Amino acid sequence: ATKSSSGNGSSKSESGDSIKVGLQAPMTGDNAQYGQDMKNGVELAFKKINSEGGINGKKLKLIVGDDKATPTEAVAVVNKMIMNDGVKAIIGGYNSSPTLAAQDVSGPAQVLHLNMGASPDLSKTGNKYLFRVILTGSVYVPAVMKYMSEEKKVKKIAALFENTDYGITMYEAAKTSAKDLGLEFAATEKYNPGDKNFSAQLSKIKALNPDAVMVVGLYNEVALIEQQAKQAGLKVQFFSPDDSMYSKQLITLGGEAVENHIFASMIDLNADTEEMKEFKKLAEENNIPAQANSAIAYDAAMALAKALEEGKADAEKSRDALANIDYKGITGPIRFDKNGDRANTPMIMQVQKGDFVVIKQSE
Amino acid sequence: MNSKAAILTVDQLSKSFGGVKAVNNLSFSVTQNNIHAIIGPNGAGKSTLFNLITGVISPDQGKIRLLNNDITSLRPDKIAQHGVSRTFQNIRLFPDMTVFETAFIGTYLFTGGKLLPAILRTKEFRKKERQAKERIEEILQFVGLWEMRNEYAAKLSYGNQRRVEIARALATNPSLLLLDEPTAGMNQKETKELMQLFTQVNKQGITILIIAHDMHLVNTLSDQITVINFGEKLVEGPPEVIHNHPAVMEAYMGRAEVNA
Amino acid sequence: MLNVQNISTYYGQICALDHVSIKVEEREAVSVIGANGAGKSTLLKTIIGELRPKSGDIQLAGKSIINEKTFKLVSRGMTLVPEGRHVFPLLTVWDNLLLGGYTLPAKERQQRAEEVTEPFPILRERRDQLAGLMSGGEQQMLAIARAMMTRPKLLLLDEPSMGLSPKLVFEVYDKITELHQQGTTILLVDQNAEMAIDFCSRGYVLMAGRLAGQGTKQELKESEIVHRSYLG
Amino acid sequence: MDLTKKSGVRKAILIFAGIALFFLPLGIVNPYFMYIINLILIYALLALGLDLIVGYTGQVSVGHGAFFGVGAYVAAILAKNFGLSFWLTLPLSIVVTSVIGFMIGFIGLKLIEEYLVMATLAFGTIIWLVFLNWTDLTGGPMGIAGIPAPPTVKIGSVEFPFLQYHDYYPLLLIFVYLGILITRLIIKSGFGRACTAIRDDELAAQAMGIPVFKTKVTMFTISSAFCGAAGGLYAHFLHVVSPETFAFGMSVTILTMVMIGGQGSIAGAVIGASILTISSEALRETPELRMLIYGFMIVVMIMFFPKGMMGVFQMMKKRFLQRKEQLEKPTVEKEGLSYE
Amino acid sequence: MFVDQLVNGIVLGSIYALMAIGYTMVWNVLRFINFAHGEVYMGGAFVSLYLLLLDTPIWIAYLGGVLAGALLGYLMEKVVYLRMRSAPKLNLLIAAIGISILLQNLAQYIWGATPERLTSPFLSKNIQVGDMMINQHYIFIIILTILVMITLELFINRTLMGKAVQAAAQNINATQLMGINANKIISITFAIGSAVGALAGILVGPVFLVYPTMGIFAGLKGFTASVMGGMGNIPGAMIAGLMLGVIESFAAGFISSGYRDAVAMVILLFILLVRPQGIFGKIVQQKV
Ligand SMILES: Nc1ncnc2c1ncn2[C@@H]1O[C@H](COP(=O)(O)OP(=O)(O)OP(=O)(O)O)[C@@H](O)[C@H]1O
Ligand SMILES: Nc1ncnc2c1ncn2[C@@H]1O[C@H](COP(=O)(O)OP(=O)(O)OP(=O)(O)O)[C@@H](O)[C@H]1O
Ligand SMILES: CC(C)C[C@H](N)C(=O)O
Ligand SMILES: [Mg+2]
Ligand SMILES: [Mg+2]
Repeated sequence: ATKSSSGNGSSKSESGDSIKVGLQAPMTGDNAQYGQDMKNGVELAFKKINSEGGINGKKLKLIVGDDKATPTEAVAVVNKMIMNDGVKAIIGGYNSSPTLAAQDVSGPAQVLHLNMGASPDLSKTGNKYLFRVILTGSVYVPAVMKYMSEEKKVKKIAALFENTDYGITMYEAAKTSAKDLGLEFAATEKYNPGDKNFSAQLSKIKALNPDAVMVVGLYNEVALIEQQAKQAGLKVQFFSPDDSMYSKQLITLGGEAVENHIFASMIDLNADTEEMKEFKKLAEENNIPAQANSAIAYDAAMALAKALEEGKADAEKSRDALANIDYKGITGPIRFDKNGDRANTPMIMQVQKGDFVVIKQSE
Repeated sequence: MNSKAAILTVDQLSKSFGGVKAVNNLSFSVTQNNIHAIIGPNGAGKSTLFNLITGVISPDQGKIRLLNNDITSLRPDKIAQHGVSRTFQNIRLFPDMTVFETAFIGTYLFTGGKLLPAILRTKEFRKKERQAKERIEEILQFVGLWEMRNEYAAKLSYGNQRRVEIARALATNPSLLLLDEPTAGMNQKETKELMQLFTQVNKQGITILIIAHDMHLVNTLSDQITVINFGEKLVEGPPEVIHNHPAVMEAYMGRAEVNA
Repeated sequence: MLNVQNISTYYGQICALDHVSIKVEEREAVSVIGANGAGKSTLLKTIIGELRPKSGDIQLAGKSIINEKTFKLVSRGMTLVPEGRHVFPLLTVWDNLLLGGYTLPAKERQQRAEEVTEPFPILRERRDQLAGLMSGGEQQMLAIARAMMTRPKLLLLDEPSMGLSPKLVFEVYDKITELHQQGTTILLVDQNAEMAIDFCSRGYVLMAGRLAGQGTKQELKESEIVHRSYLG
Repeated sequence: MDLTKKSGVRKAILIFAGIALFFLPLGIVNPYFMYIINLILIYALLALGLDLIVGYTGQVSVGHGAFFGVGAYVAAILAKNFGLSFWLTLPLSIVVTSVIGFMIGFIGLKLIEEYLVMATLAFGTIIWLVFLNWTDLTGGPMGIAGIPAPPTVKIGSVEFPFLQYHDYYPLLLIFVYLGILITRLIIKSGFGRACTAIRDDELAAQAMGIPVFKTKVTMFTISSAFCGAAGGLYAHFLHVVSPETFAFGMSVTILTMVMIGGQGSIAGAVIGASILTISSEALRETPELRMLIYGFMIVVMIMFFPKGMMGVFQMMKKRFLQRKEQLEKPTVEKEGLSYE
Repeated sequence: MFVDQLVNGIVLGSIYALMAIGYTMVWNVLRFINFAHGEVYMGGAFVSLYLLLLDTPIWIAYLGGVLAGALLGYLMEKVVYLRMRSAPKLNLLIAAIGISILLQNLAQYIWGATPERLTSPFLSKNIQVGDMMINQHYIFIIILTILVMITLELFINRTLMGKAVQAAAQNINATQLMGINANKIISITFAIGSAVGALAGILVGPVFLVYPTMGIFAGLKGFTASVMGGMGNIPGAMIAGLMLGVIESFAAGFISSGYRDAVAMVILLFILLVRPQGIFGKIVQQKV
């Protein structure tokens, strides 16, 4: 729709002494907590950059847009950020479906889009302005599946996933990987975003008696699922593919029920690196919780700033700069392949005694 | 009493609600072009009878015929199509409509509810709309509401609201008009005016079946009176017969005879 | 007892009462007559506090009640039998009556309900029928009986005989006569003008929202305007 | 006499303004504004449609968001999977939505009040769940993206390709005009009056010979057809459809537009759509407070303007006329007939 | 499986029942669907949660939440609905939706979007029935629901004040003419209904978490159940709530979890086809 409309709107941002960057993330609704974490991370990064003089003398200005975790709202808000505010780049979204829809708008408008969706489909868009700052599901999933098979010796797996791009594609990836590993998928149950009652699905899973259950969804929901599983007497190993689990909140909500939960992650908040220490210090100074998602968003913002600096905020040049970036972030080295994906490998984490512990380092 | 043919025939009609026999084996007929009054004590079943005739409720037993058509248990709109129109004892106006608009609804059967002509605004459609408006003007002048045509009907005083109901009923161009206590809440002068109105309506060839508690009205206006009590027919006859009938006195008039 | 001074009541922009003053003495029975739309119901609604006059004052036993809420006035002994009955259609006949006695002590209610239904045996027979399913006249009886539950000191009646059979009209008038004799003050609006004038000792004539005249029973009966505009 | 003259002048002004509106894009540079205006037009069509059944017929529906969705999905699926052009998908959207609307109306309109609200909610939910769960056809929660633009329109030698938001505007405007025209023709007819009578008192309407159920179902079907058209336009305009757009919240939004604008009024529907769309977009500046203010605004508007914006205008007009009357000395005839 | 789903359904259903009772109670007095009822439910849960964080004893925290819910409902009525007495019901419905949006987002603004878990003294205890384990908290919910249902049913239908509530809904002017302070009665009933809503939220808190948008789900289910049972009918609301829970549970277990709500809606529509006034609703005849 916006093929030729981008030229008009972005003229606004050329003038002035700031560069506008959009955050497309869920700020209200069930997913709002993720958006909040991301906003915290980006703001932290921008604060740091701006206090150090900005980018080529220009300050970074954040425009927050609430995508409500839905595709159409994402399109609406990205439209607005690009055409009205003239943002140079967009960080977000968090959820795969809205990101997939929104990049259809940002791509033709030549706006950098650094997202945090996990769906492997995000690698297939052909949009060269789209980059992903977490790992793709097709990396996370095999990693955790391999661990479950090799270390935990599970044979029969049940899956319970949210009925979204994210859930479905992660499940598809798990199926492929199960075939490779010679595992059996016993049951596949879905739920719709927002569901709070999983007893029916859990009863069904229980009846099939699997060795482990893979859950794909929000940590709130995973906490509930494991609570309810416990109440239903379903006592098996739970795991999930990626670090969207990585939040104190999982433990606060799930309590004992989430103990031993396993997932693949690209970040370890307890890591003993310079970058992590600095991030935590910054977070503390600014009185925000040091959450995994904030750290990832922080990294995204720092990488983006670097690219904008190198590209002098020119759309094409900045894109090339980002594509070739080599930046040492909290989440490890940031480098993108031709699909805009990161090449890092995840580690495996587990909830132990109310904390997140690395049980297998990344290879 | 020009013609002897019955326009409406009610045959052994019964309706009970729980234990209450509101209408009980009632038979009577209304002669074409007559003004026929139904009287009876409160709760005798008069309004129930009207509701049965107009299809608002269905009888348990019995038949209702209009000319040669069996209209028993038809839907109210079907019965209206047969040329029966009514007013309600508890006034039922359209709260958001002006007097004119309210009466205009009565022309539905004339203008029709077809969509296609409306959207194409055919010649026929426009002609009918125009005629309908002219007719409403006539009727409103006739019932004395023309001056108030742009007022909201529901905001008029009680008596004038009754006139609106009558105008609306007339607009359907009925052959049989059912009036349920049309003069309730009106003073003698207004009642008199309405009585003249009814006579004129009747002269236009419309048969009137009227429920009223006003004996003066009933006696002056009606050609025939049916008295019902406990849902059954007590007596029937022209006013002279009913006037001094002891059973009617007893059940209905009480001491009113002194005044009459 | 009741002193209405120069009130004007409006419905939005429309003036329904224009500087109307009336007075009702203790134990008096006073009627208000007037054509359709003259403002009779508006007057009663204004007195009972359902409508607020734009100007003027209303005093009950010497105190202004212009800012009193309806329910307060009722608990102070004033009651209105509204035009058009207004029974609670989805409650039973008996519940309607008991609600009429809401301000009475609980013990008295049942007995009082029996008392007020004495002239209307049908209400006793149908005590468990939903009020909305009663016939028009039966509902009118219920509305009258319900208003009597509290033994009001000042009874406002808006067309109490509407929809009643001739026989019952007499019974209702008998009943209010009896109440009047027992000391109830009555302000009556009735289209049955002859009866209303006969019943009351004094009366007011309303025309198009203005007071067009007043007088004793005799004066009204002989009055030219009453005959011309009212009795026809 | 005077009357016809006056309405003639009025008509001329309206027609002129209507044509002038086509040139609006010339004055608007920011494509985002154009985007919002286009959205308003789509919502206006929805509000007009819902107003037919809610405002004019008095039957509350909280399922119209789903009809919008049916229109959008039909267009999306036909365009994506079968490669049909916009000029085919749109009529088919309308037809399919009408058929579904008819069926739902036929079952639901036997009910009244809360029960009708519930039934429309139930149907809406079912349809929405089909969008959400029939992944093979509808793409499930991801929806359908990449819906093509309408093909280029050629008038003589001039070409109108659908590239920018500016290009969609005339198309959408034509549909809104069409919607307004049809609404007007319907409500100013025996059928339309019958609907209003049903809204005000079903039994009295029936006693006038109006077949209540049939009339309601017919109006419900027309109403859903409007939403179907809006859906088809939306799909081709936004190029993406996804289920949550058409959930309960959308039904409520359309209903709120109708109420805020003033039900039973054409201008009201358009005004309501404009107010809610603009304020919702304007509030994006403050994402954290956005919905909070939005909710507050709705409460305040509905509390203080119970008849919506149209009610406010009418009151102002009345005041104005009264004042004028006082100045000019009242004439005998105040206003003409309400049905011209 | 079957018994599992049945128990799941009953537990879920008793929460729906409690919501439905609150709805119906409010409907009884104002004859409209208070779509903001779900936000009372949320508000009550949040207040309890924060009282607990202040180390308030659990029963006091629960009670505090219930009272807060009552107060919230009371305020809603006083500030908004009272001023809309003469407005059509549809206006009230829209106002309620506005309030609902407002409160949801206000809650998020104050408390953040992150879900929290309320504690329950019973949640960690299970009761063994045959080879089934039933959580004590669920039994607590069911018992409370039944108690609330009986109390309110007695109040509405057996006391004169309950009759006055119904009267106020039918004709508010005539109610005043009986010497009844109708506005006060409405306020009280509204507060009671809201307290029930808050109670539901508090009881759900330990099971389904507490978060700003929790009321949406509750609102829709409660509304559905109250319609299914017949608006205004308190035992009907309870039974329909239980039915709805069981239907959903079976639908999710044996048909499809994605279509769980759709199955429930289809059954609801069937019920309405046969009984347009809900299962226990009376056909309100109107006499003309
Ligand atoms: N739907 C109903 N359910 C129960 N009883 C009813 C119903 N309709 C009427 N009745 C009863 O049937 C009897 C006859 O009522 P109807 O309204 O026909 O009386 P009526 O002759 O019109 O009296 P009135 O002169 O007072 O209007 C009354 O006792 C009334 O209570
Ligand atoms: N709610 C209202 N809104 C606007 N105008 C009203 C309203 N109620 C009454 N009126 C107007 O106020 C005037 C007085 O009405 P009111 O009902 O007091 O008359 P009334 O003397 O009781 O007549 P009736 O004998 O017909 O009952 C009438 O002109 C009427 O149109
Ligand atoms: C955990 C989910 C809410 C979001 C996930 N990151 C996605 O790709 O959609
Ligand atoms: Mg009757
Ligand atoms: Mg009056």
